[in-house]
Amino acid sequence: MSMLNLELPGLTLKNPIMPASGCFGFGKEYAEFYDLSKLGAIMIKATTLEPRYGNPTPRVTETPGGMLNAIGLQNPGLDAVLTEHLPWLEQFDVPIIANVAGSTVEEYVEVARKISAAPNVEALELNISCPNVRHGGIAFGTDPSIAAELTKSVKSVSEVPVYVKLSPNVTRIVDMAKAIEAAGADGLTMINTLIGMRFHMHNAQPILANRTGGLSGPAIKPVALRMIYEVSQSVNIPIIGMGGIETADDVIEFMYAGASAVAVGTANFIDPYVCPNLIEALPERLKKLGFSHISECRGLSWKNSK
Amino acid sequence: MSMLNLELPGLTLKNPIMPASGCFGFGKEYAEFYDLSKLGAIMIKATTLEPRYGNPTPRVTETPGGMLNAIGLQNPGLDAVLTEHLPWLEQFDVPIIANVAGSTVEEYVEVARKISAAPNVEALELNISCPNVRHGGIAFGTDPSIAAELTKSVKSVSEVPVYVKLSPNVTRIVDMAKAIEAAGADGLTMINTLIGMRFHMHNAQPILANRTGGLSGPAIKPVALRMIYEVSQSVNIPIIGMGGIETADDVIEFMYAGASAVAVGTANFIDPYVCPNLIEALPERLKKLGFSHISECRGLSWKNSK
Amino acid sequence: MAIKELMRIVQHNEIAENIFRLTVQGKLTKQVHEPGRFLHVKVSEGTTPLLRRPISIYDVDHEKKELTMIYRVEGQGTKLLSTRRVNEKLDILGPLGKGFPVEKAVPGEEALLIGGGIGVPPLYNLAKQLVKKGVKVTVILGFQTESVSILKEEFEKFGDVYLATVDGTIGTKGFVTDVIQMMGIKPDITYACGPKPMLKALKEQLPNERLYISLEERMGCGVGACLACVCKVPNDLTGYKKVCSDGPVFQAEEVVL
Amino acid sequence: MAIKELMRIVQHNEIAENIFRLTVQGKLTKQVHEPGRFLHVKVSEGTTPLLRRPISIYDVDHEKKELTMIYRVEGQGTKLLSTRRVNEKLDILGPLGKGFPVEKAVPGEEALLIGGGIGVPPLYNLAKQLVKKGVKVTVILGFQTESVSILKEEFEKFGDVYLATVDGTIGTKGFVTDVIQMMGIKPDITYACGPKPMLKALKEQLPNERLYISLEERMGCGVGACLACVCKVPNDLTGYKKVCSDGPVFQAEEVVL
Ligand SMILES: Cc1cc2nc3c(=O)[nH]c(=O)nc-3n(C[C@H](O)[C@H](O)[C@H](O)COP(=O)(O)OP(=O)(O)OC[C@H]3O[C@@H](n4cnc5c(N)ncnc54)[C@H](O)[C@@H]3O)c2cc1C
Ligand SMILES: Cc1cc2nc3c(=O)[nH]c(=O)nc-3n(C[C@H](O)[C@H](O)[C@H](O)COP(=O)(O)OP(=O)(O)OC[C@H]3O[C@@H](n4cnc5c(N)ncnc54)[C@H](O)[C@@H]3O)c2cc1C
Ligand SMILES: Cc1cc2nc3c(=O)[nH]c(=O)nc-3n(C[C@H](O)[C@H](O)[C@H](O)COP(=O)(O)O)c2cc1C
Ligand SMILES: Cc1cc2nc3c(=O)[nH]c(=O)nc-3n(C[C@H](O)[C@H](O)[C@H](O)COP(=O)(O)O)c2cc1C
Ligand code: FES
Ligand code: FES
Repeated sequence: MSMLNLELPGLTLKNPIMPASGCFGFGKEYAEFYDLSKLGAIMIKATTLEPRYGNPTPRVTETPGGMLNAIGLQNPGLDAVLTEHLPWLEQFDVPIIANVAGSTVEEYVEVARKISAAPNVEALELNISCPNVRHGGIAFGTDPSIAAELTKSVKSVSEVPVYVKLSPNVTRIVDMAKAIEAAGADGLTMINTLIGMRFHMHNAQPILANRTGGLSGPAIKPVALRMIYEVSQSVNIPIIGMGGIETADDVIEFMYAGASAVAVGTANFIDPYVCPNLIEALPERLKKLGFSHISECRGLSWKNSK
Repeated sequence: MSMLNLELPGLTLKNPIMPASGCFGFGKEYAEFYDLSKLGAIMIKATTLEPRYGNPTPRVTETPGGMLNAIGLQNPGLDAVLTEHLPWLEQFDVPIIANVAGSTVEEYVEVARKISAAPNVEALELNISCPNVRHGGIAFGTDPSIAAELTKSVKSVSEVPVYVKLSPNVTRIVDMAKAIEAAGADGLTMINTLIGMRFHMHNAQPILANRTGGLSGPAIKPVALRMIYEVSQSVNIPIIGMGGIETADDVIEFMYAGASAVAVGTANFIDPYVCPNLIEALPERLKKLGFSHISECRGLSWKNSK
Repeated sequence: MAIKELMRIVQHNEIAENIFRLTVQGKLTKQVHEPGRFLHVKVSEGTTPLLRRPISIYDVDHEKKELTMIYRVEGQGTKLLSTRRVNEKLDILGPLGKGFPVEKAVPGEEALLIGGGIGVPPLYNLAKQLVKKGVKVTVILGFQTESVSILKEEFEKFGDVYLATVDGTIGTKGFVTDVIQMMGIKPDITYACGPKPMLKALKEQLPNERLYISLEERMGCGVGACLACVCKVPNDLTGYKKVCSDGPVFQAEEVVL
Repeated sequence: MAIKELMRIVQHNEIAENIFRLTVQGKLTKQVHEPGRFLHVKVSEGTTPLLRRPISIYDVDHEKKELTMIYRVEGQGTKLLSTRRVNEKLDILGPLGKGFPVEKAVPGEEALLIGGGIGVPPLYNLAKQLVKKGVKVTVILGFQTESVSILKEEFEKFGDVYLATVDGTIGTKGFVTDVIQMMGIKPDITYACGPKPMLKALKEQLPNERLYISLEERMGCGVGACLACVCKVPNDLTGYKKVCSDGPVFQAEEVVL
């Protein structure tokens, strides 16, 4: 009997491990390394209505224990995702979570409506860290009422459950989560990247062409854990946790904090086999810790102390 | 001629390097390692009106590239600081920046009034990350108007310039900085720690007795740099930068971002000699990069690009 | 005075399951006299783990300028330490803290030394110094099980050695406190190092005035500046002692366990 | 197919100022055929630096199962790499990317190989394969200054070698483009690897159709998934190529520099 299978809104997962959006493209590259059907799910790269080139290079740089990226929503656009990438992924027995992005509520709605109808898309993940062109470029994800409005609009057109991806760059993450839950979200994914910068020694300029970038990797793990701990106690929808996960112990730590499943981002770049390795390592580690199923770990940090 | 001397409101600095508050006690321990007169300044441990024991232990734990602390404002109280610690520091030729903390505006004001009158205190640093008991424990530093009110009150009683220490745990750091500048602050120090958590594998409980702790060290450097970059372009008061500084290159990177001087926290724990080592290493590094004085580095990242 | 030195590893080997003996050489050795002080060891060359690891001094050889530590692999830090090889340099800050007061024992008196688990090693140099001074030494060592029991032969040079293991695989089955009772040991002075429950039990069982205990606490700086490692003191709500600089060895009455 | 392997270091030494030659052994070698592909090397054992470092394959020895790289110490990552010692294991992902198309050169044709700085090494195995195929090889190597000029003797085995240095300390004073002009070289096919300004100049000077250039870009994944390393393509605002998987070698016409 599997120790790892899980049910989440819209998702029947063989295991709680999925690659995080933007860190796995549309799966093709990693399919060279292993059978994608092993994965719990796949969060595909953010999709916008039209194709986008994204930011100029350099798009990545490093920081202690982390990396900064400013890819900038480069993607082939909704049509290509619907006609090429999603159909290609149908060969695998794995649910797809489609990461939806846009510059306006209308764009999100349009992408959500069409992509949620794809046969292998079992859930949407709303990337609300995108700049909102109607509100002076301030991210949708930094204001609870704007995020709630967006959630409601997308929810009203989506054919599959909607998960909203929280940005950690806010004062009160719990307020964001509650507003999004109230707006009808089926789940949360968290955290997206922290905003950071690095500068060149020789010319004092920002290393990234976009100047700022998103900090990911082990460096942000404690921030992700704290936010998941707070949010999971304040909402009744499940959380897919992410931020610096590299090891089976990291996975379990995120579950303790309150996540129901996890996503792995940056670690794929360091080890392309990280996801199947985690899936393989988890049962033994769980047994050693005295669990008979991964779901027993969920929220144990706060369930115990009550 | 020195390449490192600087003038900031209230402060004549031999060099831009000072230990950060809470990472250097009141200087006694590090005086065993070197002459404290070498330092640009010393930011002493947060002082409250009454003595405080702080949080239960464990008070520290580690994260990739960083550490979490939940010391909890342990300090001997204003009277002991005024009668013991500050007089002891008078033997050194170094300006003291007194870190002021409290649970109410009144407590801050009382501490600020008395400590600012001490002969070797040349500036105050308002620690606004403390929980505000009148506002349900939400930190003073997460609301621009509360932070501004606090700044104004302290400013009205302080005999020395007032620097306000910004918390990074906010959605819009620039709004905070502008409100605090408008309230009369003479300078800013940034950043305080990010809030984070870690959990024990064997019992799922938070490792820190206080559950959450403040993330410091190299892991937060890119976040500090980004915030200093944004704030330094939006205000006209100087910034003392901090967050993961370990090397001379880190110091220069913070200057490029927009800091006028820097503070070193966690790195003291790893190398007690880090501050004098940085002071010694900086001139050569600056020369190699083509600078004749450290102040030339300040804000070069955005001055250049305009 | 504490100094920071890149000390050369001259010996490094596993002496029991996951327990390593590490000898380093350098001029820091000159500063080491009192037993029970500790070294703050940088185990990584990078930033993870970030902080140093406190490890007690097991023994010192002033002639060879060598310091020996004995440590157990617990987590990431000590695991990394165990991979460091002979002739590599190790960044060490020390000696730190206040050790066992040898001067409190009078020649001819009977001293009892009690070690639990990885708390055993710092008692070694203490025993050596006490015996040299003419103090009679009895040693009780407590372990979980035989495979991790260490240093029995080493201590037998100095006096009677009793063993206790939780599972009874070697020595008395039970705790060190059981041995004290069973053997009816009535020491003039006691020095102990081990897990907090053991120290608590000893504090209840033995007269506190001449009981010296070595505490452990998670540390930041190791030098008394960051207040990470405090413990409470009796009858003072805001008072405290710092394990790293006021301790790790305290007179039992000084601290609340 | 790319694999990930802990490869054993069999040789590692400094061959010029800050330039190292590193040979590793393992079964990954079997996958290496086309010249100009690269390895993605994990330089730290911890989390800093976090990402792998792309290093081109200099040469391959299928019999000994050995791969050689030549790299320059640039920053933190390559500095750390330079401290790794013989017999240690190195975590390597590869071979990655698309290399130089040997098949585009016809036996008897004249191929020009142009390397700039640390772009020189990947041309070595290319030259070897071209010569073996019966293609005539001419090599131009450009460097900043003599102390960092490398591999001249190695390339002389394959054909004429011209040197250019910016400061004139060895070879022609100036750039590789100056050498082409001075010598009136008219190659049938050209392969180049070096800094972007050099590649740009070549793209203007030489017929693009049979000019193959190897690009560098900061990488995340190295396998085509993260879109860190893209470059623009002509006449398509949202189109792009990925240096790590569509390249690093491109036909000059395919990409906008
Ligand atoms: C004064 C003193 C002397 C010590 N002497 C010895 C000795 O001689 N031999 C020996 O094997 N061990 C000794 N220890 C315990 C040793 O410091 C820890 O086992 C070690 O720090 C664990 O680090 P880790 O990274 O392997 O474990 P992790 O559990 O991964 O460490 C995580 C964090 O917790 C801290 N930590 C974990 N366990 C302890 C502990 N018991 N005490 C203090 N901090 C801890 C670590 O320093 C680190 O910051 C001593 C501790 C103290 C305070
Ligand atoms: C396909 C390819 C093949 C290469 N082959 C070789 C080779 O054979 N020999 C050699 O010496 N160098 C080669 N390089 C360059 C080498 O990858 C960089 O010098 C190295 O990554 C620098 O890392 P660092 O940590 O020392 O420097 P840092 O400047 O500290 O690196 C910071 C970041 O920038 C990236 N970076 C820095 N310089 C470059 C660069 N030129 N190209 C791509 N990323 C860079 C690093 O990977 C890292 O992420 C190649 C690069 C690419 C893309
Ligand atoms: C290169 C890169 C690209 C990313 N692109 C996206 C994206 O398109 N949409 C999104 O929601 N998150 C994106 N993210 C964020 C990740 O999905 C994830 O939330 C974050 O990196 C934290 O997880 P990690 O530390 O495991 O990488 C990206 C992250 C990286 C590193
Ligand atoms: C153990 C510890 C105690 C601290 N105590 C205080 C404090 O009392 N007051 C304060 O304003 N900041 C305090 N800080 C925050 C530091 O001053 C500094 O802002 C932060 O650690 C970031 O710098 P660093 O990464 O160099 O440590 C403390 C930090 C640490 C690690
Ligand atoms: S560890 Fe810093 S005070 Fe003890
Ligand atoms: S490095 Fe990730 S796509 Fe090229």
